[in-house]
Amino acid sequence: MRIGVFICHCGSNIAGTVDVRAVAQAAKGFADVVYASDTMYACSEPGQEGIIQAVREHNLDGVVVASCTPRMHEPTFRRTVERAGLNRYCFEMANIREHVSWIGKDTERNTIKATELVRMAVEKLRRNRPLTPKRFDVTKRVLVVGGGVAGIQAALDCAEGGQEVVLVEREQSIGGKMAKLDKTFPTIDCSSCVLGPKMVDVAQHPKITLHTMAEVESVSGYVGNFQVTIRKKARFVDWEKCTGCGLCMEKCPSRKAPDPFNEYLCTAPTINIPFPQAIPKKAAINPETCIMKQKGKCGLCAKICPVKCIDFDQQDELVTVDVGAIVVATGYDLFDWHKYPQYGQGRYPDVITSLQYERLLSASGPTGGHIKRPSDGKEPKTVVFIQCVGSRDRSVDRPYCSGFCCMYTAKQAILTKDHIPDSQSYVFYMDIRSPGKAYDEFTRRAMEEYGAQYVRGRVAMIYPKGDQLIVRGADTLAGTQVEVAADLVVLAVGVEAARGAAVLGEKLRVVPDQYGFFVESHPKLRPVETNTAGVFLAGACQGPKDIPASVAQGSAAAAKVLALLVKDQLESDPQVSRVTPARCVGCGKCVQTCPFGAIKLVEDRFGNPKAEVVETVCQGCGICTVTCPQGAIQLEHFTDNQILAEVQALCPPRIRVNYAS
Amino acid sequence: MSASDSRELRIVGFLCNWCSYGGADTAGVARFAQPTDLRIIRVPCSGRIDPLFIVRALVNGADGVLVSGCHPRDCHYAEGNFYARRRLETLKRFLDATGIDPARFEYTWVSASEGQRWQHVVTEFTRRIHALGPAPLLRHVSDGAWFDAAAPAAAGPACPCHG
Amino acid sequence: MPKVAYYPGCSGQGTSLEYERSTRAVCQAVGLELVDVPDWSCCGSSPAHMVNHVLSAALSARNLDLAHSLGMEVVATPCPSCLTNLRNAAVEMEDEGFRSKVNALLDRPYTGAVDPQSVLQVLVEQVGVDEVARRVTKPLTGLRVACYYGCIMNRPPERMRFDDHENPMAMDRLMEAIGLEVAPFPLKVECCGASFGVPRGDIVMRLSGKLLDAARGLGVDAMVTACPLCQMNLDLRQRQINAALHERFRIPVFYYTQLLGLALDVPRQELGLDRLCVDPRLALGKIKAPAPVQ
Amino acid sequence: MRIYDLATAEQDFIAEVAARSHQDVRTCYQCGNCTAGCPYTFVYDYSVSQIMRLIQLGQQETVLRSKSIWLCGSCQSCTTRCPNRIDVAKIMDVCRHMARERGYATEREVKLFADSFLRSVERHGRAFELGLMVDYVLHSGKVFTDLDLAPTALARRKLPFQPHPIVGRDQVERIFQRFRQGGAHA
Ligand SMILES: Cc1cc2nc3c(=O)[nH]c(=O)nc-3n(C[C@H](O)[C@H](O)[C@H](O)COP(=O)(O)OP(=O)(O)OC[C@H]3O[C@@H](n4cnc5c(N)ncnc54)[C@H](O)[C@@H]3O)c2cc1C
Ligand SMILES: Cc1cc2nc3c(=O)[nH]c(=O)nc-3n(C[C@H](O)[C@H](O)[C@H](O)COP(=O)(O)OP(=O)(O)OC[C@H]3O[C@@H](n4cnc5c(N)ncnc54)[C@H](O)[C@@H]3O)c2cc1C
Ligand code: SF4
Ligand code: SF4
Ligand code: SF4
Ligand code: SF4
Ligand code: SF4
Ligand code: SF4
Ligand code: SF4
Ligand code: SF4
Repeated sequence: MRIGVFICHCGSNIAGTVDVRAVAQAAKGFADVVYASDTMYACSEPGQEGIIQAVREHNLDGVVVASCTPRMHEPTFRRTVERAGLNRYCFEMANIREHVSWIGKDTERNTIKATELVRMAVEKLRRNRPLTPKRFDVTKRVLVVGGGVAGIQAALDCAEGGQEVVLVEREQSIGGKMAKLDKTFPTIDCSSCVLGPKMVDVAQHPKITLHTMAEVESVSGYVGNFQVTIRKKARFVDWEKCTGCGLCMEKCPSRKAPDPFNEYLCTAPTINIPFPQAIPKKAAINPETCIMKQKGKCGLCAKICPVKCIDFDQQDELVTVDVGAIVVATGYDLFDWHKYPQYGQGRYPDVITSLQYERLLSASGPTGGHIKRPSDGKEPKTVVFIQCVGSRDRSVDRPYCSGFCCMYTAKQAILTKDHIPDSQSYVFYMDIRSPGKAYDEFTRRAMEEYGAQYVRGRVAMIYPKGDQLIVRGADTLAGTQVEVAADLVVLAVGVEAARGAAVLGEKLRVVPDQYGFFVESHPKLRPVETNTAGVFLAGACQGPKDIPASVAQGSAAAAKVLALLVKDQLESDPQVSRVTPARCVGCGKCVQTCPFGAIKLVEDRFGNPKAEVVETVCQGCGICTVTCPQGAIQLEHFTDNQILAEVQALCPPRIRVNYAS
Repeated sequence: MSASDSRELRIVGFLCNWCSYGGADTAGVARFAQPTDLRIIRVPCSGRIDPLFIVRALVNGADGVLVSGCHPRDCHYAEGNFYARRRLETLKRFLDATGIDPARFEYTWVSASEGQRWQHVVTEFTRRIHALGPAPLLRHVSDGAWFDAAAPAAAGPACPCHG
Repeated sequence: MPKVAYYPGCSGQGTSLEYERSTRAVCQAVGLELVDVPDWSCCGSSPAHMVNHVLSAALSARNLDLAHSLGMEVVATPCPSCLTNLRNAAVEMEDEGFRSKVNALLDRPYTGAVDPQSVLQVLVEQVGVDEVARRVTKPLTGLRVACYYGCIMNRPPERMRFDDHENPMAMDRLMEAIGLEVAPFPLKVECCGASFGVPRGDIVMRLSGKLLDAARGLGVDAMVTACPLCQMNLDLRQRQINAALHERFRIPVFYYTQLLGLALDVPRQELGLDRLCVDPRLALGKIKAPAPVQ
Repeated sequence: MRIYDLATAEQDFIAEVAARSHQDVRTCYQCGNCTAGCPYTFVYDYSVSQIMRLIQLGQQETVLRSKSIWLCGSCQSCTTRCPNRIDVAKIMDVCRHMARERGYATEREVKLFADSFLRSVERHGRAFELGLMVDYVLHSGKVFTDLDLAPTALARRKLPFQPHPIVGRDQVERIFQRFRQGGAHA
């Protein structure tokens, strides 16, 4: 092989603590290396041109670039060598930035380390083979998981782009958190007025199939060819027939079913449509509280229903779909504030969450849009808002900022004044985070125009006195303690990963971060992609995001999906496992261990069983390679020989002793 | 005692591409300073790590070997790290028998977002290896067919780490 | 029969003699054996830890060592201030460096691992509320009380590891078990002014005054405490508080062991009800089957 | 108002507080939760979160001469509720130790009462309440301290006239002696 080695300065990022010239010099002495140089920015246009030139001039057939992590620029340089006329797999990288120059300051040690990493890459490259990708057909359909505003946006944009969409939502209606909100910042327009029409579009779009009360049961396959099984939960109403007339709800005698849509502020009839704008507008029975399901009698709903669609024997149903791409938009849930015992842990009914407050403000909520406090239904005159409850707090393992609670608290303070003009709001805050367009102006309005009293400090305790709550906090700007007697306390509870996100992530092979939010492929450059090809993220499932950002991400994910599904065929990564039939004894061990079912046993022409890898299905994990007792199945570019060569490059054998001695 | 004060030792890391290699990148991007002893070999999945690689590194004179993959349940390939865990557990027990101090080998889980955790893992492991000092020469093993590139096949069925 | 080492604390010899004696009597009545730490000395109380942590720990360690020599794993004390010192010493001496500094001050180094607990904790965890309830012969129905735990019995939670640190319930449950009506007292763990009574009485006036005010707001007949210092601030100083704040509080302040003793029908002279400064007779008179005083 | 030159931050002071309390004072982000819960704020000259801030700024004199560090009741509210899990009460304790070592006593009576208490313990092995009151009155010159309570306290036999001497009295005394001889550097 004729190998060329290029050592990148990355400006001073690498050259600052690695003697790149010395590394290049040393590389010249490595086996098969015929050319080595250093370059200012390998990935820049002149940098890439330099590589192409060198390939041509020195007749290279393999290239090593020592620069940043391959997770960043491997695809870039593969394209470069391809442009130079080489097979793009005749290329290796040595990571001398993230793993060397950025973590140590000792130039001498860094230079040695970088040299060894280059040697390792050269040794690996010497054993590379040119590879050619296979092509396979793409299923032109997308699955969107989660029907909040982000999922709705992604579904609509994909459908508008001409793709078939399957939207799966866990709750009875789509809409997510936004459907529960009264008004939205920074414009104070009505949430259901802006979201409602989009929800209707979802219901009516010919290209969208909607499954609510449904969850993803299992996923198999890979980009372009996923097979998804969806579990539709029994709702005990035939939704084909239900017209959403609501007669059953009026008649149902069991009216104490929990009402998650209203954040448990009130109860609901057992057969219920969660809210008037629900999509789909269909009734469902809660079997936990249904007298018929529990005691075997009642059936009033079945009697009253004009279209006779009640079906007490309905079972869960499994649906399978093939899709080419998946968008995850499962949103968030709220931090359980009961972890703060100093806020009463539920002992005081007039300490509520921000989302409960949205329901109290909403005209479709349990109080018809009149703010009444839970304990005695009185209109509160003094309302205290406490921010950062379950955010920016290491003691409850939530060190991050939830991003939008500053803004919605300002909104709620404004709305409080709107609803109750003679009320006074107090907002305890640590910092105000309002970086969006027209956001800071909005929080200023809450203070200046609506007279909300902002107090900088946390609240240490809340305790009852008479029918009020004493809120004791600090005003760190005044440098002292403050107290206020409140009629109602609203906790701006923080955001955490949606319940069940971890389980879903496992099915989709999307990794959650330490707080359960899904991890994007690159925080700046690939914000809606995941490390699993064909699976995209939108909205708050990736981290706290307000509505504008969630919608933008929904559209961004849709753009990625459309760019993928516009292709009829995709190329598979040829770095897959390959069987050497002469070695294979047909034991089938690899077949059993492959997590993707990519290996099958076939008979050779003598009738002997031999393993065979389906190239488009193999994901290149290499588990089979370790399993095979014969060394017969080898993962391309990560063969035993190659990894051992890398080991050898790092640890040259130092023992030369015989048993005899 | 900081590890970097003394002579560098030879530590080899096998890291899965999706989680731990990413975690090491994250640590680098965040400029989390680490001892320089470790050299990282990238593999697609911790399930790709043949115990033989580790044995080979140690026999060849590595003073420590660190394996790191995705957290259990987070594996990019669904279950690769379960296989890895099983094999590496076996290896730990096996090492003792060969006269290699099992403390020179460790495996751990670090995700791509856990730069800080990676820094901690590297620092702690390096400190441990420095406490153990340079690995003694292995006199009872010869450099025979053992180290052949075809070794996995040869070591194959008899090797307790396989399967 | 559960058995623990027992460290009474200095105030039990003076200002809170009635707490000390009723504690012993109640423990005997419920079958909890207290083995006195022989020749115990002062734990140093707050003054010691305000001066130096090693000194403070050494004063405690001498007593832990004596408890250790009894072969006991738990040492119980009625006083939260003693508890804090003993426990801080025990926990911090898990660190070898700290332990050796402490031992350097002692005649005999402390090598044990005795776990200091409050008598309340031992009663609730080793005897059990149900067991106490079972032994009640004179339930105290008709009386409404507020339980006040003081600031340090449960805080900080990582250190004290007993009950809820914002809303402790151990005493509430015991008091309910003997028939009392317990009002949800919101300031259960607010500080009463601690040991500032002497040097800065004004602090105690204000802080204890707040507690009495909150108790009055709940319409209780009495307050119940588990701390000699709290009891003294609320009871002995109630007159001073009234004078300072122009108030007219008249709230008797019991030790929980005194009320337990009444319900368990412990000999009256062991309970020292006559030593309370705010006359409890009116309150006790409300008990449905009146428990005669003296 | 006092103006601080940020460049004069006494790094040694910050380090000493951190080392003696085993707390990382840098993690305080001034949320004020400690102040919010501190029942003694009304007598403080600097609220407890301000003390934390002044420590971060290395303002040794202001901190060690403050009244607050003497008036803290060690009630643990701050420690219990700090979102950064800082043991604030311990830091207050440590500041008190340092102030004492430098001979400061901004709240003289508080210091004298503690002294009287410890003298009593040193002498008798246990605190002798009547004795320490007398000792305190003598040292502080506050003759009228709690005189109004005396009749009640005496009538209720709350203040015994005799100390309760213990056998190991001299062992306790030696603890104090060794401590004064510098047996404990902490
Ligand atoms: C009190 C409050 C007030 C707010 N006010 C405003 C405001 O005024 N302006 C603003 O911009 N933002 C506001 N927000 C933020 C807003 O709620 C979010 O930005 C937005 O809801 C994020 O949308 P999403 O689609 O990403 O997530 P979500 O709204 O959480 O939607 C996720 C959807 O996915 C579904 N789901 C979850 N898991 C699964 C699963 N495993 N399978 C199937 N479906 C699943 C959920 O049921 C849900 O329907 C407020 C938030 C709160 C708490
Ligand atoms: C000091 C500083 C530090 C920053 N650090 C960070 C950081 O660490 N991380 C981070 O995420 N963000 C950072 N940012 C923000 C970052 O710069 C922006 O987020 C980002 O550059 C926005 O990209 P853009 O493409 O929208 O706009 P721009 O980068 O402004 O690009 C707009 C382009 O359009 C061209 N253009 C303008 N008008 C016309 C016209 N009429 N016709 C043709 N071309 C036109 C301009 O010449 C320009 O090339 C930083 C910003 C500043 C000022
Ligand atoms: S190739 Fe990587 S290391 Fe080199 S200049 Fe580009 S980003 Fe920097
Ligand atoms: S189930 Fe029947 S009664 Fe109920 S909403 Fe549907 S159609 Fe109307
Ligand atoms: S059968 Fe169930 S859902 Fe129908 S009316 Fe009766 S209780 Fe309601
Ligand atoms: S957005 Fe505001 S309230 Fe919410 S966590 Fe961040 S700073 Fe706190
Ligand atoms: S590398 Fe092997 S185990 Fe992994 S997917 Fe491919 S065939 Fe299956
Ligand atoms: S494990 Fe190896 S030998 Fe067995 S079938 Fe697979 S490739 Fe063939
Ligand atoms: S509570 Fe903790 S973080 Fe907040 S100001 Fe006090 S010490 Fe600082
Ligand atoms: S321990 Fe001291 S500073 Fe902390 S809250 Fe109590 S009195 Fe205030």
